[in-house]
Amino acid sequence: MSAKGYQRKLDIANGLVDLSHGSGGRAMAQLISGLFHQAFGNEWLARCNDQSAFDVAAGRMVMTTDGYVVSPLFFPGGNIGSLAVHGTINDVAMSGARPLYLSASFIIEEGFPFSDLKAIADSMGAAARRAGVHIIAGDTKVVERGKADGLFISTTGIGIVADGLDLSADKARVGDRVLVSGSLGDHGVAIMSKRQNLAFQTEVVSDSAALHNLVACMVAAGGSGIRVMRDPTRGGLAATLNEIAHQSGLGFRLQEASIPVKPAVAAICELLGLDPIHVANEGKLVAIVAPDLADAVLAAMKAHPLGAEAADIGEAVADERKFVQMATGFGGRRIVDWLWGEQLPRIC
Amino acid sequence: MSAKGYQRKLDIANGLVDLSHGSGGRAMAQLISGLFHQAFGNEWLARCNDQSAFDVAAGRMVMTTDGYVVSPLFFPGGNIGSLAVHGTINDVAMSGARPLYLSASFIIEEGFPFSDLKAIADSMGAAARRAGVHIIAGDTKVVERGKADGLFISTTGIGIVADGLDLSADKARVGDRVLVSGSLGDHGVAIMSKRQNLAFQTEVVSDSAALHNLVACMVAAGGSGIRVMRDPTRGGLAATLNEIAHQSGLGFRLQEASIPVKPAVAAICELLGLDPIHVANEGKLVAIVAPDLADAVLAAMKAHPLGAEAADIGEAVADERKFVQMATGFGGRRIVDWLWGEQLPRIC
Amino acid sequence: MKYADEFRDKAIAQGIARAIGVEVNSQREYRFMEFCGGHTHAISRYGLEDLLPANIRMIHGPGCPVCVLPASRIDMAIRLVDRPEVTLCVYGDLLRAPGSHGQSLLRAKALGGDIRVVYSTLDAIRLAQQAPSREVVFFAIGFETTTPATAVMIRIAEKKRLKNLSVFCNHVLTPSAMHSILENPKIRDIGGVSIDGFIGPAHVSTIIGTQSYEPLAEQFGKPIVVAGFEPLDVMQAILMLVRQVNEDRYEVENQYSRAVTREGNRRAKEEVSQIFELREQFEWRGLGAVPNSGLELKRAYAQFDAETRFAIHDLRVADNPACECCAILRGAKRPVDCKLFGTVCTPETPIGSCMVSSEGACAAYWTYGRVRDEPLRRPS
Amino acid sequence: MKYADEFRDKAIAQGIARAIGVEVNSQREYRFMEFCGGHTHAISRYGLEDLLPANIRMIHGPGCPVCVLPASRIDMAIRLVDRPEVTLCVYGDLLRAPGSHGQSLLRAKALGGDIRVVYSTLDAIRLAQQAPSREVVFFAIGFETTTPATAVMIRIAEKKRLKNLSVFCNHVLTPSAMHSILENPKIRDIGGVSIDGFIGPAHVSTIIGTQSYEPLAEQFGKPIVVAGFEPLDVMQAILMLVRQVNEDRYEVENQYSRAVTREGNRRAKEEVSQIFELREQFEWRGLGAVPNSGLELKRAYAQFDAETRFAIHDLRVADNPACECCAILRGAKRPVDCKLFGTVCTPETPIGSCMVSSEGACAAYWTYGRVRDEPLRRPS
Amino acid sequence: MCLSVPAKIAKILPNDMAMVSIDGISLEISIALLDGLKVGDCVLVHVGYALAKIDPAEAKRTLELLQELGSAGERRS
Amino acid sequence: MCLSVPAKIAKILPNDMAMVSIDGISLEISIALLDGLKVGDCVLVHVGYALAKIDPAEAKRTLELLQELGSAGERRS
Ligand code: SF4
Ligand code: SF4
Ligand SMILES: [Mg+2]
Ligand SMILES: [Mg+2]
Ligand SMILES: [Mg+2]
Ligand SMILES: [Mg+2]
Ligand SMILES: [Mg+2]
Ligand SMILES: [Mg+2]
Ligand SMILES: [Mg+2]
Ligand SMILES: [Mg+2]
Ligand SMILES: [Mg+2]
Ligand SMILES: [Mg+2]
Repeated sequence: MSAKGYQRKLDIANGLVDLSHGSGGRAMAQLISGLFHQAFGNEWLARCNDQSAFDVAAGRMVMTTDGYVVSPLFFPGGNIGSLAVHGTINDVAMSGARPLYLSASFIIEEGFPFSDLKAIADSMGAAARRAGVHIIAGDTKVVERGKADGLFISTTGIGIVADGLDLSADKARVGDRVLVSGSLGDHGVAIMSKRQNLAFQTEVVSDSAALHNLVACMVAAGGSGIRVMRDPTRGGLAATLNEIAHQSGLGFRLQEASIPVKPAVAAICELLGLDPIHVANEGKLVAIVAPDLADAVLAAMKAHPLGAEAADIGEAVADERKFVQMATGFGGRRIVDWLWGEQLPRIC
Repeated sequence: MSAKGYQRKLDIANGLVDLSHGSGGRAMAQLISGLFHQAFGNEWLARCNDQSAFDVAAGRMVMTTDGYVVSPLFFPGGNIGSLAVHGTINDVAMSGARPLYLSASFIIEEGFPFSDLKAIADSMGAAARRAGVHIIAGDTKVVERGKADGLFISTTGIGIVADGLDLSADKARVGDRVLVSGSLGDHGVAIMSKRQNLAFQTEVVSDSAALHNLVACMVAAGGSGIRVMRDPTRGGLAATLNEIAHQSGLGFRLQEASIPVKPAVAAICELLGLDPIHVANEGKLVAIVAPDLADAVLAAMKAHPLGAEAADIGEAVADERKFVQMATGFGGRRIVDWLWGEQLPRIC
Repeated sequence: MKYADEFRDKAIAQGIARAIGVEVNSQREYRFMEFCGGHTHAISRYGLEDLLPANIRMIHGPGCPVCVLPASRIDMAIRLVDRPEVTLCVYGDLLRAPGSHGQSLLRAKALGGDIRVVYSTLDAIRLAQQAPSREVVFFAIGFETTTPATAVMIRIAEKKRLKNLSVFCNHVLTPSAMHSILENPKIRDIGGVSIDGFIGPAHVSTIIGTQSYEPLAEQFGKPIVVAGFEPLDVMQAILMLVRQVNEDRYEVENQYSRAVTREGNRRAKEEVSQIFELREQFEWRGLGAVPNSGLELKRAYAQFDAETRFAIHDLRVADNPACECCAILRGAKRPVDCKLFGTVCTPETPIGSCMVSSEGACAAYWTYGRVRDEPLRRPS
Repeated sequence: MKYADEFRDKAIAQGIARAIGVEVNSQREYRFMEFCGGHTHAISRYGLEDLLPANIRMIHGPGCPVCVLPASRIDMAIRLVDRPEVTLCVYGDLLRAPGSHGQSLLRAKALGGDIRVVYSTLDAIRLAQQAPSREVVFFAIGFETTTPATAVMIRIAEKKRLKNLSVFCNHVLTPSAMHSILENPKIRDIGGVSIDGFIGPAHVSTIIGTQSYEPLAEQFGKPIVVAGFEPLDVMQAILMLVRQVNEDRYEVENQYSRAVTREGNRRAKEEVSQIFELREQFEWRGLGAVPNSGLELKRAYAQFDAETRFAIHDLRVADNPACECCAILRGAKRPVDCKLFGTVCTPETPIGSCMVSSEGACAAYWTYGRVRDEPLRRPS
Repeated sequence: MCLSVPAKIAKILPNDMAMVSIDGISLEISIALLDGLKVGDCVLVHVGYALAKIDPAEAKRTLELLQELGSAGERRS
Repeated sequence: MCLSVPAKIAKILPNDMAMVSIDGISLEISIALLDGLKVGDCVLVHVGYALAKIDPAEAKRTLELLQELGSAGERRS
C-alpha cells in the first residue's frame, strides 16, 4: 500500500470545498497540490515549503498587493482569477518595474464547487504564464457558509525596476501631459451588465489585461520623462488624477472631448447616472509625461495593441487647490471630483 | 478653503465601515490615510503609490503569503492584526531569512467599527515595529454585510536569506533530530476558549509571536546543520511532520513524553477529544537538525526567551511509508496522522 | 446617443449664447429659476454659466426629490429597516440622504439592515417573489415622472396577489411646489427681487403635460418654458424666457415638444389616479408643509401602504440648524453662503440632502461650480 | 489531570503486562471483546497491543454510536436540513458520517444547510432561544451515557415553553446490543470460535450500573468486567478476564469502582425513563435490526419529536456493499481485510462509519494500528 | 432622480415589456405606460419604464430652430 | 462519543449548574443528573453534564491494587 494510495482522487466535477479543506489536514494538502499546484505548476510550489526562494541581482524592487472581491466571479472578459493576476501585475508595472513573482491567498466559502475553483485557478495560471510571471506562494482558507461570497483572492506582486527609473506620484510637474492608454469604463460596465438588478446586455467586455509590456514600450520611448503611471481601477480616472494631484500638489486640466469612451459605456452611464471617468478599468493606464516626450510616448503606446486607442487628454497645471478640472465638450468647465459614495460595489 | 479642509475628520469612536469606504472615492482614501497609514506609519506608504520600492543587494530572497480569517478577531494574547504580522514573518523566517517587508490586504465587512479596525491596525503596526519589518503595501476592500465575517487580512512577506543557507523540507536526513521550540497547542486552545459554544475559561493565551530572532540564534548555532524549519500552525505538529515526511521521503519517530504540552492544553484536548499535536501554534517552530548539531541548536533555543521550553522530541527514520510515529508515554506505538476533518475552524 | 448628442453641440451652443447676449437688456438682471434638479445638473455639468451673460442668474429650485425629503422620512425608513422581517428597496440616491443625528440608510445598512438598491420597481416585485418570507418595502420617492412606475408595481403586485410587498410613499407633485413658491413672497422674492420666470420640468412634463402650468403662469404672471434636459434645450429655454420677459409675456411655452405635449401621458396619469390620492399636506425640506403636494395610497390599496401596515408615524425631527438647505432650495442663498459647505458637509458626509444627489444645489456646486471659486495660483 | 494521569503510568503498565504474561495459559487463545469505542480508542491510542501477550486478541465491538448509525439515519437528517426553517445541532463526530450516495452532513452544510456543531444539549437550548423563528433540531445520538443530557434538554425546553426545539432521536441501548451479539452464533462465534469475555462499558455503566450486565453473564456464561477508559483500567480488566477464564468463572466484575456502582445513576435513569420509551426495534449497522435496542420520545413528548413534527420516515438505503464495517463491528474481520481500507476509504473520505469516529475500528486502526503493518524499510 | 435616456424599441415582449437598444446596449423595460408602441419607435426610459415617445418630426424641428438661432447669434454678434 | 474527563466542582451555580475546574481550565456544566454535589467533589464530565461522582476511596483502592499487581508482575517475571 503506497503512501500515495492512501488518498481518494479529487472529484473536480462534483466536489465541493468544505471546512476540512481549510483545517490543515490531508484534505487541504490534497486540494492545494491537486488543484492549485496543477494550475500554477512551477518548481517553487513543487517544493511545498512555507515560502519560496529566488535569486535577485542588486537593484531596486517593488512590492504591491490587492484584494479581489469582484461579484460576479465570472464576467465577460475574465474572472476573479485572471483579474487577480492582471491587477497586481499592473500595480507592479506602474512603477516601470518588470513583474517577477506573485503570491496568492484564497479565502473560500464552504460549498464552493471544485469545478469553479479549478476554472479560476487555471485562468490564474494561464494569465501568469502569458505574462511571464510565477505564482510562487499561496495560501488557502475556508470559511463557513455565509461568511464570504464564494471566493476572495488577495495577490501580492514583486518586480524589479530598471536602473535609473523612479516613477512616483509626487514627480508630476506643471505642463506635463496626461495620457490614457485607451477607452475608459469597459471593465466596470462589463461587471455591471452581469449584476442581477441591472441585467442589460452589451458587447462590452472587461479590459482586464497585464500592462507590463505596454509599459516597457513606453519606458523605452520616454525613459524618465514618464513621471507617474497609474492604472485607473476603482474610482476610475477621476480617483487616479485626484490622487496624483494631491501627491504632487498640482491641478489637472482635461479636455472631455479627448477622453476615449465607448458609446455603449457612455450610454449605460447616462442611463444609470454615472460618469465614465468614475468607472473602473483593469487594463488601462494613465501616464503623466514630460511635455517634450509626450508625443513619443503616445506614439509608442499607439504602436502596442493594448494602447491602440491611447490619447492625450490634458495637462498638469499649477493650482494650490489641487483641482482636477475639465473643459466640457460643450465649452464649459467642471470639477472632476472623486467618486462619492458607493455606486458600484465590488468591481474588483 | 484649503483642500485639506474639504473633509470631515474620521470619527473613530462611532464610525462604521460602509460601502463607500471600498469604492475608490475620497472616503476610502481618507480611511486608508487616516487609519492604516497612521497605524503603520512609514515612508513608503506616505508616498501613496500603487506599489512601494526598496533597494536590495544581490542574493537570495523569499516570499510567502497567508490569509487570516480567525474567529473571534480578538483573542487572549492577540488579535487578527498581530497574528497576520507574526504568522507571515514566521513563514519568512522558517527559511532562515531575515524578514524585511510586508504587504497587507484587508477585506472588511460593511458595518465593521472603525474603533476595532484601528485597534487591529495599531497592533499590526506595533507588531511590525517590534519585529523591525515594514508594512509597505496595502489594499482595502469592503463587502456587503453578510459577505464576510468582520475582517479578513492577507499578508505577504519577503525577506533575505543569509549566504549559504538553503533550508528545505526535502533536506531532512535519517538520524536528524526533531526539535520544537516550546509547548504545543496554546494558540488553538486560546481561540477555542472564546468560541461561543465552548466558553471555557483558561489562563492559556495565544503564543502568537515573531520567531525570526529565535531563528537567527539557531542559525548562528547550527548553520546549515538546520535542514528544515516549519511553524506548526493549522494542523499542528502532526501536519508539519507529515508534510516534511512526504517531502523528504522519510519517517519520523517521536517520544510522546518529550513533547511539551501545558496541562491546561492537555486537559481541554481530552475534554473535546482532540490531540495537542493537531492543535495550532502561532509562535512555535519545529526544526529538523543534523544529529551532531542538535544539542548546540537546542541550547541556543533554550537561551532565547521564545525557546525556553524547547525540546528534542524525536528523530527522522528510514521509512518508505513516510509514517510519523510516536512512542506513547505508556510504552506503545501509534501513528501520528494528519488532522482529519474540520475540528477547529478558523484558528488563523 | 440619438436625440441626445445632437442637443449637446458646442458650436450651436456658442451661437445661442451670442444670441442671448444680443437679446438681453443689459440694464437689468434676469432671474430664472430652473425648478428641476435635472436642469440644475445640466447647467452645472456642461458649465452653462460660463456661456451666459453675467446679468442672467439661474436660481436652483427645489426640484430634486431626494433634496426636498425631510430627515423625518429617512428616520421613518430606518424604523422600518429595524424590523427584522423587512427588506427595504431604494433607489441608489437615497442611501446617503441624511436622517436625524447623523443617521442614514447607508449606516443602517452597515449596521445590518436589509437594504437593497434597485434600479426599477420591477426589481422590488422580483425580490418579493423570490423571498416570500420577507416583507419587501419599496421606498417610493420622486415627482410625477417616477410615480407611474410605483403605480404599475402596485397594480402588478395586486394581480400577482403578492402579500409581502408594500410601499413607503414619498411621491410629491411639482405644480403644488411651484405654486407654493410663487404664492409666498418670502420665498418668491429673493433679496426683495422676484423671480422673472421658470424653466419648467422636462420629464415630469412628459407625464403631466404643459397644461398643468397654465394656471400658474396666469395667476402669478410669470413665464414658464418647459425644456428638455440637454444643454441646448436649456440654452434655448433661457432665450425663450428672455424674450418673454423682454416682451412682457407670461405664457407657458414648450421647448421640449419632441417629448412633451399639452396633455401629457394620459395612460400614466390614469395609472396614478387609480392608486394614489392627495395627502392633505406633505413636508418639503425648504418649503415646509405644502398643501396638496404629496400622494398617498388610496384606502382600497391600504394593504400595500407600509405606513399603515407597519404603523409607522410621521416623526418630527429637526434638521441641522446650520444647514442652509432651506434657503438654498428656495434660491435665497447659494451653497458657498453655508458655513458647513465643504468643511463639515461634503458629499461623503452630507449634512443636508442638497449635498446628496448630484442634482442637489450644493452637490452640483461642489462638483461643477467650485472651479470658478478662486483664480489659479502658482503652488508655493 | 487527577484521576486520569495516575492510571496512565508506564511502569505499572509494564508490571501488569508481565503479570498477564505470567497468568495466561500459553496453550490457548483469549478472545475478548471490548464493547465500547472508548476502550477501542484507549487500546489503540496507548498501543496496548504492544504490551499484551500474542495469544490475547482484542476484538473491537460495536460500541461507538456514530459507527453503528445506519446511513438511512444520516439521510433522514439531511432531509431535515433541506427544510429552510431547520437548524440542525449535531455533535461534531457526526459531520463526516456517511449517508447514502456519498452524502454527509458536512456536504449538506457546504451546500448551505444550517448545521451547527454543539458541545452540549445546553447549546441547542441557547440556539433555540436566540432564534425563535428557526426550527432547532437536535440530532440526538449516543448510548446511555449521552441520553440523559438529551432528556434534561427536553425537560428544560418544556419548562421554558420552547416551541422551536425538537429532537431527532437515535439513542441506543448497550445491553440489548450485547445480548444480540451473544444470542446470535453467527455473530458471536468468529471463525467458529466464540468470544471468551467482555470488557464492559465505562461511562455507560456509571448510568446503568453493573447490575445491567448480570443477566447477560448468567444467560450466556461469559465473564464481563466493567472497566474505566484509562489504559491501566483496561490492562487490569484484561487481567481480571484472564483470571475468570482460567478459573471458569463468568461473573460481572467492576474494575471501575471509583465511578460505577451496581445500581448506577438513579436520577439520570429517572430523567430518561420519564421522557423516552423503547422502540420496538432499531437498525444497527453491523447488527441489523435489534429489538428493544433504541429509544424514542414518549407520546406525551411527541411535540419534541422531530420525526413526528416533520413527518420524516425511516428510509431504507443500502450501505456500500464493499464496506466490511458490518463484519468488523461484529469482530469477524479486521480493517485491513477490507479492500477499501486506505485506498477509497480514508478518514477524509470515509465509506463506512467505522472510519469516521476515532473510536471506530477502522479509524483506530488507521491512526494507531498501521504502525505495525510492515517492517521499516530503507528508502530506495 | 428624473434621469432618462432615449432608447429605440427593438422588440415588443409579452406582459407590457419591450427590449430597447441604446448605442449597443440592450435592456428590457416596461412599456406599460405607453400605448401603441412599435419596433423602431424611440422612447424616453426612466427607472425601467418608457415614459414618453419621442416625436422625430418635433425633434427635427427643434434642432433646426436651434441651428438657426445659433447661426443667427453668430451672424448678429 | 463517550468522552469524559474528571473535574473538580469549584462552585455550585443556580439552575443545576456548576463551575468545574480541570487543570487550570474552568468550565460551566450542568449538574442536573447528580444529587448532593458539593465544592471539592470530583465528577466525570460528559457533553457538558456531570455523569458520576468519583469516589476518592475507591480510586485510591484501585490504584493501590494496580501498583500491587504491577509490582507482583515485576517480581514474578
Ligand atoms: S452645504 Fe450642506 S449643510 Fe450647507 S446648505 Fe448645503 S447641504 Fe446644507
Ligand atoms: S475501511 Fe471503510 S469501507 Fe472498509 S470496512 Fe472500514 S469503514 Fe467500511
Ligand atoms: Mg495594489
Ligand atoms: Mg459572488
Ligand atoms: Mg490595484
Ligand atoms: Mg499558509
Ligand atoms: Mg493601481
Ligand atoms: Mg505562508
Ligand atoms: Mg468573527
Ligand atoms: Mg503560515
Ligand atoms: Mg489596491
Ligand atoms: Mg508555516
